[in-house]
Amino acid sequence: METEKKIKKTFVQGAISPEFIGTSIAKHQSKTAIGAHNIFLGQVRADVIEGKKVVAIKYSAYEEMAELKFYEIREAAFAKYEVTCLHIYHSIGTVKTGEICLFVFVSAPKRKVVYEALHFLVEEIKASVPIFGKEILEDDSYTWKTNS
Amino acid sequence: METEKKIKKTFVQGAISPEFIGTSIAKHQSKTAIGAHNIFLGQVRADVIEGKKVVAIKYSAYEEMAELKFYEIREAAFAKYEVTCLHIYHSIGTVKTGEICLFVFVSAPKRKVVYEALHFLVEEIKASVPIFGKEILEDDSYTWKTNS
Amino acid sequence: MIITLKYFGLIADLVNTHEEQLELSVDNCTSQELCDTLQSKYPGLVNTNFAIAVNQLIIQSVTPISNNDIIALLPPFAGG
Amino acid sequence: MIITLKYFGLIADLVNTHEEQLELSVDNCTSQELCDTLQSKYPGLVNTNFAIAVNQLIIQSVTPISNNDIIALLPPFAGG
Repeated sequence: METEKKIKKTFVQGAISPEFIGTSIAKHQSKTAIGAHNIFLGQVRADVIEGKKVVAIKYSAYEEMAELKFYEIREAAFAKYEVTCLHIYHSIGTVKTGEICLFVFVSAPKRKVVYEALHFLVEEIKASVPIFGKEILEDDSYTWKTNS
Repeated sequence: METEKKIKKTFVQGAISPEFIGTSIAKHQSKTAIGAHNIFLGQVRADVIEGKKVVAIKYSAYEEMAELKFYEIREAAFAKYEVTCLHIYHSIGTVKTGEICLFVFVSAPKRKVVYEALHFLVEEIKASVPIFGKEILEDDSYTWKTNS
Repeated sequence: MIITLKYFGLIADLVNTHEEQLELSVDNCTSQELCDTLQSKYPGLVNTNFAIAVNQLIIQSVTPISNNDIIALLPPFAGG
Repeated sequence: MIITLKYFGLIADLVNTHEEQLELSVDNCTSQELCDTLQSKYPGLVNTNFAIAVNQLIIQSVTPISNNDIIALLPPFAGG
């Protein structure tokens, strides 16, 4: 089985575009051992905080440590699950409501493993990668987001 | 919460293109109550059957019954899970290896429910929708695929 | 009575058609009796695994068949 | 010894900087002693929840700190 383990940069500046996701899917059409893909997308919600609507999240990170964590999470997933390939992209900088800030993409010959691997990756990313989110409110004030 | 329950045609002629998937994702950027999307894609594998490689699957279906089943599965998912919207597309006709034949797309405010709803939908589609797949082999012979 | 039979996938190959009308000399019958009739007509069906849908509902046990019913013989599903 | 301190998110707001060098009159100390020093310097940290990374590894218990270590104060994560 073909695997892809090279270290890649995970952070992308600003929102992740739907076209980027489409292109990423298209690149997998030459990998004919794949039977199932599972994709998770995080999208910035227009939550209302103390009466004010969130208009964007500005992401920052402890970048060196975060890239190391992403690498460890990726390696752990390859060790745990028989996946053909997996990809993680996370925004840094400003992402407006309705835009995509996280794109996790898992592919394997059969479907069972893609559910499990995707769930593992997303939960690990949320729990252990030092990324911080400043929720920008409609009056230009802000609050700091925390994952639940 | 905004929900979308209109009956839509699920079958699409031939492969589902990555551009179609990208466009479908883009259409959700105006729905700012959504925080998480989960997408499953089925891709036709170049399996080797008795020494011959699969080059395509030709899908046929008991279409009226299949559309009814898709509708029932969709309704069951809306009843079971707090999702904002969900979409199912399945190919009919010929899909070459490496191309996409199934696209299931679930969106919700929070992530937990999208994993569960997507898993439910994909397993129900595989188990209960009368779709048949003729695996076309490289010498133009064929076998009938069955789901495991 | 007259019923409509629909055949799909492998089953359509075995019976060499996708659809046919069948005129039976009785006013009603059971799904089991219909299966016996079809297996006499198409010996290829004897050792073949299929589900039966009566008017688009898969039957789980022996079911009465009436005039104008649409009966589909469904081989294993392969969606996705 | 000299150590580098990195502050992120809410913590950077509270201490009003993202990074600083700190010269301490000792050759080594514990993470607990460092925390006490920082909380004296920045009272805003006293009732604030943060994790500590020493050279990019999050510490789970009291850990020795040495010359040239990079210590990061990390508020709750918000990735995804």
